[in-house]
Amino acid sequence: MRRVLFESEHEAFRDSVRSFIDKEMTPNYGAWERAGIVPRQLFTAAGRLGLFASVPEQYGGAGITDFRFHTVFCEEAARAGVAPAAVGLTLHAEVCIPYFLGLATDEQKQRWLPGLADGTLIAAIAMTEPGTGSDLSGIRTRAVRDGDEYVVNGNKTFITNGINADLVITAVRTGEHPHKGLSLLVIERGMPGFERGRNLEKVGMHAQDTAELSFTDVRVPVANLLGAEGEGFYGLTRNLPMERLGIAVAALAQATAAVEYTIDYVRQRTAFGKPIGALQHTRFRLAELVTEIDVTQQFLDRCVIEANDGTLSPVDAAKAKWWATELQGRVIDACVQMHGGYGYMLEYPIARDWIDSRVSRIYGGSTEIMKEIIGRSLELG
Amino acid sequence: MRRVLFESEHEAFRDSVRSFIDKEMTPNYGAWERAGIVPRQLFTAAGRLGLFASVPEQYGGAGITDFRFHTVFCEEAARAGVAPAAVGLTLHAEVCIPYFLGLATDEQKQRWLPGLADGTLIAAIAMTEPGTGSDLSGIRTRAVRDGDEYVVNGNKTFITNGINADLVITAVRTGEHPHKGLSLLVIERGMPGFERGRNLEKVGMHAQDTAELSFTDVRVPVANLLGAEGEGFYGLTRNLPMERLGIAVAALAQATAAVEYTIDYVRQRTAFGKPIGALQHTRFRLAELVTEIDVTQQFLDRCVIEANDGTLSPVDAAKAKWWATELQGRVIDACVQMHGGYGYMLEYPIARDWIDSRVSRIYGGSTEIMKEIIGRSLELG
Amino acid sequence: MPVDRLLPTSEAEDLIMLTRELADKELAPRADDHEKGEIYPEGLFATLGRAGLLGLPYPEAFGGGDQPYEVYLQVLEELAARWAAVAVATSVHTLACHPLNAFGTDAQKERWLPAMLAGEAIGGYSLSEPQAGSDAAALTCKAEPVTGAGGELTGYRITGNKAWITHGGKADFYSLFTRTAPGSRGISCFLVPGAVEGLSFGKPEEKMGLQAVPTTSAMWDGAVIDADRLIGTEGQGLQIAFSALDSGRLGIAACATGLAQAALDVAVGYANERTAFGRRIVDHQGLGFLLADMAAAVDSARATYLDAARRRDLGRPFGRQASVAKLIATDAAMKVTTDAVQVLGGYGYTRDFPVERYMREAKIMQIFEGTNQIQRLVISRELAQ
Amino acid sequence: MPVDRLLPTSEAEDLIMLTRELADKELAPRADDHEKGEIYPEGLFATLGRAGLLGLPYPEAFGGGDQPYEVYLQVLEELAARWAAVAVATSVHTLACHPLNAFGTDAQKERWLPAMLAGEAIGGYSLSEPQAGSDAAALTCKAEPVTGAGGELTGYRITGNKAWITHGGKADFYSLFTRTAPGSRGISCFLVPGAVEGLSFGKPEEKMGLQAVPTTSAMWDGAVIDADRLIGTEGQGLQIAFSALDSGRLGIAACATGLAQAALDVAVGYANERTAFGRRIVDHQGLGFLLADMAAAVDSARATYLDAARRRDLGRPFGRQASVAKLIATDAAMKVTTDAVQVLGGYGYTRDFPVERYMREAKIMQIFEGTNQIQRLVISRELAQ
Repeated sequence: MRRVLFESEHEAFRDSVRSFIDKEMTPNYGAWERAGIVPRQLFTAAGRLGLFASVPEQYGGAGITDFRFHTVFCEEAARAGVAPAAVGLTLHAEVCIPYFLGLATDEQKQRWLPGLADGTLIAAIAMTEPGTGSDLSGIRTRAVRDGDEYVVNGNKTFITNGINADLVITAVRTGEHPHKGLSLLVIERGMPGFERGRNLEKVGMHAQDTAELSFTDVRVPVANLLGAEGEGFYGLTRNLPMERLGIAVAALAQATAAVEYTIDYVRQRTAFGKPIGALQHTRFRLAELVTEIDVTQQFLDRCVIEANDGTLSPVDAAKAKWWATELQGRVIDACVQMHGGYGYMLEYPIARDWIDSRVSRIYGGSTEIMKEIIGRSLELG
Repeated sequence: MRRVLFESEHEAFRDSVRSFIDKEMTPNYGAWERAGIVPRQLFTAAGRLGLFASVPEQYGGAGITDFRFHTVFCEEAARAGVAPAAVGLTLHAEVCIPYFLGLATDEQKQRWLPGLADGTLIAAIAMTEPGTGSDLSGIRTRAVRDGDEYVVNGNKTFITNGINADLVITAVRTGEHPHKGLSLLVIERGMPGFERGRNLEKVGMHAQDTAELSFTDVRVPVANLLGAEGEGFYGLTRNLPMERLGIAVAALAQATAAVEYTIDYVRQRTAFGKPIGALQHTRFRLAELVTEIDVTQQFLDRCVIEANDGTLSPVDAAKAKWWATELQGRVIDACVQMHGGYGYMLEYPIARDWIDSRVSRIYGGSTEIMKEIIGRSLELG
Repeated sequence: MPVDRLLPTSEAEDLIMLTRELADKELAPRADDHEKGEIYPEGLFATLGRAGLLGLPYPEAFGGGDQPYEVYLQVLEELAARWAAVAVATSVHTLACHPLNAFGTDAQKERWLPAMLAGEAIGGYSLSEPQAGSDAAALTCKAEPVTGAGGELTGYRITGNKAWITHGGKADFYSLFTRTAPGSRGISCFLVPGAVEGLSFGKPEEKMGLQAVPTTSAMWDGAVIDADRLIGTEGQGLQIAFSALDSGRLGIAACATGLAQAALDVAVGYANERTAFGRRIVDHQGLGFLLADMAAAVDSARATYLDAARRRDLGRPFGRQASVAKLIATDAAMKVTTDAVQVLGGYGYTRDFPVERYMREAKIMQIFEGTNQIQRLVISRELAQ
Repeated sequence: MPVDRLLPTSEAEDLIMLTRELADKELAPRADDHEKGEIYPEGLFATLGRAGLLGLPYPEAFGGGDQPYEVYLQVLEELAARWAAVAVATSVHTLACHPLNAFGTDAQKERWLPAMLAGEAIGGYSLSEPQAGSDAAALTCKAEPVTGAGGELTGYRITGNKAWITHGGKADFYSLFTRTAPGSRGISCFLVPGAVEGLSFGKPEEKMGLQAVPTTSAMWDGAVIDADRLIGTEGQGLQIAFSALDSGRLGIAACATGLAQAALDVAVGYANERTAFGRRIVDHQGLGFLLADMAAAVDSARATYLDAARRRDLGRPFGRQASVAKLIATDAAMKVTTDAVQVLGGYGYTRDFPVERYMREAKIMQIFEGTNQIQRLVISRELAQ
């Protein structure tokens, strides 16, 4: 169905994104998958493309916060089959930078925003710990005040950009209260005692670095506190709706791309003397998939508009996140099946999509957590 | 999620509809269910409400074709638990009247539109025959030209408003070509040889009359031909997208109402000392249902806007129809389950919704036909 | 085409043949009219009893059939394929015989069991109360001792309301669970007569389906029953109820499978006859695959309940398997009957074909004998170590 | 906790115990490293062969185990629960022995079968071609007669390409299906050696899973094999292939069930240990119900393939049941393994836990031995009268 989301500037940006992906990403993608990481230069190139434009002009950005540009980038990365290499970029752009925009002091902004805007400083956010998932009250990494510094000890895991990151927004415990005892510290590359563990071996998403981090008596200046002490929980939760919408948008983009590959495939592949697209079952399955996608696209497009207006509720973002990622799983699985044996071979992009996409139902808050959020909002008793 | 479909005039209409339903429908609904039909006066009352406002002013209507009013009516009928009694009204308003507006000659308009507008003439459409479903090429009811008349012989079945109807738009065969041999004749109450069979016993939808019709040497003036001879197929298909969108809108409205009943129920009903809404499974299921509904609502609202603009494609209408009606089935079934044994008892509206709703996946073109339409549009081979 | 069954003995094969003949003659032709008219099939259960079908899994010594559950359940399935309400009532009757057979004294068994197993006395099961569905500890209906002149126990006075009684008001006896003391160990089981002063029944519930056999509430207004109608000991009621639970679930799993089989048969028959766009609709792939999934669901449901039944017959634990069977078979029945309506299109929605009734009948099977959510709770608790 | 199995004999129980011990010792500890490194487990199949696990459903006279399918498949399931690739290769080997056992002459059987059943010669199965998946009539690889000086038939020259060969390049023999004449009655079956001049194999396919055992294509470039390697008669190939089809599907159904069981076990173990919001996650109802559905799917898949196997063992028709079993079991495995990843959350997506591998392994089971769409086609054709 026709979409009413984009204006002409977004379509112009789409052209730039396409040529960026063709030139900077697609030729190197195989090498990045083998390396398990993208190079730092990809971030500076993305800065030139304008992906970090939400940083205000005085700090080197364009001051444009329009989620539609992000949507365009996700759609094109999915279409080109390089979505995993885009995850670190979008995390930097749409998750980390908003923390700085919303919480940093002027002094902090001057220190960090210019580098974040041009991609020379790469950001990550470290929330999850071994043994704690979405349950923030279980965070045990501890920051003890000592004069003008905090002394930080603890471990984090599943950190996207964990290897590349220069600035790690780290959730630490500064008090005992499950929520009010949490604060955010920006821990910088090179601080003594800050070690990166192994780049985790994952089922898919190989071009994206996901690491364990450890902190042993890391001394972090109080000047690196993001937001006030004890307001970490607020900081961590305020940006979640946008993060979840971003995952939903990427998930739907990938499902859409998968259906496009599959339509091409079933038109070409023959069985019993006809293209398999001529079989009624294939036709029905694809009819189902394009319907699901169309229906969901209109919903997400509305969410994007609300996100731009600042009215997107956490509950609606939770709906978008679980629905779109579960849809992505269903759709891509069906597309693999329509490819038959070829769908199991990694040379076909659909096979990679299948293993890459499994995680989207888990990160950013699992499907179960989303349902908990929505269910609670219904005040059932 | 917030909807952006309605303007203030629609909300004002919603108030009128609510009081109309409270006054005219709810008190009599049980009696209509037992009788298997609504009284003719309901149509004239609906005429006064403005439900047939698409008829131009010169013929007694208001000349307003805005599908949003129809949407409001469906939503309120579902919420009040009287949707089956609304089916005949909406068929008259949104399926039959458009045939006359689009195909009738001026002379025909003068004859029929005033009655259609005030509800004194009730319309039906007779397409399906015993043994033919959506396969129009199988129509066997025959109209043979004899001077200024056609002589009509044949049988029709599953005719909504079949008992109440005064004007039956009847698909007849005037030639051998599967499609170009079809024409539409308006057969009027009282024409000799036009008999109504039994009001069919259905699993649900008891307040709505669904009948078999038979035609034995019925002499119908050529002046009753709607559209040109041989253009019946065109006539039958041009309004299908709107008809299907109407079914989708009603289906989603009913699913929404079912979830509202169920939320009320689980807040009150206790098990093991707590409201069952406090059980995680209940919370998750309802979270799923409200998400599906919200996602679909945004899609249908876009379809309604496109319908008003005249740009709704047959393929998008097919998507809306099968998706919303399948969703309706899933949602209402889950709601019955959450009611436990009470959900099986007809005194609870959810039990009635369950049996009423099964047909929506069948009429107006079954789910399978919708998928065929969508699948063909993908040109898979 | 009859179901191709794996049966352990030739005697069992004969029993299935007999069941099919009887059911084709006595059940199938009457089901539609009785269900539409909500008319109780007077005398039908006596006929089933005379054929030996109402005491199948019980000892021959008391007139039972001494059949393993593997066979009894397949008989139930054949009945359900012709008339679900009769099969469900048969399952409930069989369940109602269980407390006496398993916990009664020899004297009690000799007195009552032969008539019950011969189907001369039809039974109902009365555990639920209006505000206590699957939550037996919340029961409030109570039985208080009545003493004779010498202070000896002569009977019990029963006061309170029960709900959801299949065959309520029609049955000759009920296995009744009431409270004789506070707490979950204060429930006792009684074999009570169907008619006694102070016992009355509500009007039949208006159900979506299974309308030929009434479901009612019961009002106990101080009715007094003899002391020897206590089954087991005072306070043993929940133990007795729990011991019957798993077997009852298997009964429903078998009924659901039979119902699904009937819907599949109608759908396949129709799809082989009806044509659209120049071909039989069974030859359209979209519909053929739907029928294939329906057939797979029925086969798999049957295999699942038989696995549980064989464990029961071997004396092995089968509680988890019974819950799995109830969950799988009733969900399958709901899906298969719903899809059967779809296969028949508009005709499926009319009362001219039985599939709409099957669909209405399937829904309750996901709900009674413990909703499928309760089954999931049982299974998940077993998984929690 | 080991699976509680219904087995027909105490010998079968011993066999299952032996399999578990062997698999715990030889398969489970090595699976992860071999799969990650894509390293073929040299010598492992010889070990399985020495334990008697590679000829289970074949006659004792030739060194087989003379076990019913009901037992053989449960052995396969136990293997699959430790290492799916090995179980699949075992199923393929067993399938590859079938043409010789069922259609070979006594002389052929005496010559080759004992080594095959003892696992001294491991077999592959070579039917598919690049452009002919489940469409056997479209095969183009051909075998042309080679004659000696006196014009007598001495061998066949084979030319063409085959695809999707499990164990390709590693196996000692292949049951090969090639064209000896046009049309569907022009396919013949040969028992060919794994190494012969003019036969080469493509590089292993880069698969999503089952990486320790290669899948390759084969290029036949005029290789000549002896005439006595023809199994059955010329043109009997499709008949032979079809006769093995249903048994092969049961093998995959058993492998899928074992895989699903393994995923369930990991998920249940994790859910019993991990806590969130102050409780074990198994005690959160949303997750408990998910686990219950997973357990029900596994139990039901097992019951379904065993029903088909018992029919085969009794000599009754089982083709439809085999398709139902393959469809139900592999769809269950996909669902259960996918949900297991979800239960483990982020950990499930890492290679630190095996469930991500299980999920990748499950996907192919819905595809090979006839995609599940083909199974639906088989079932729906059976329903079309």
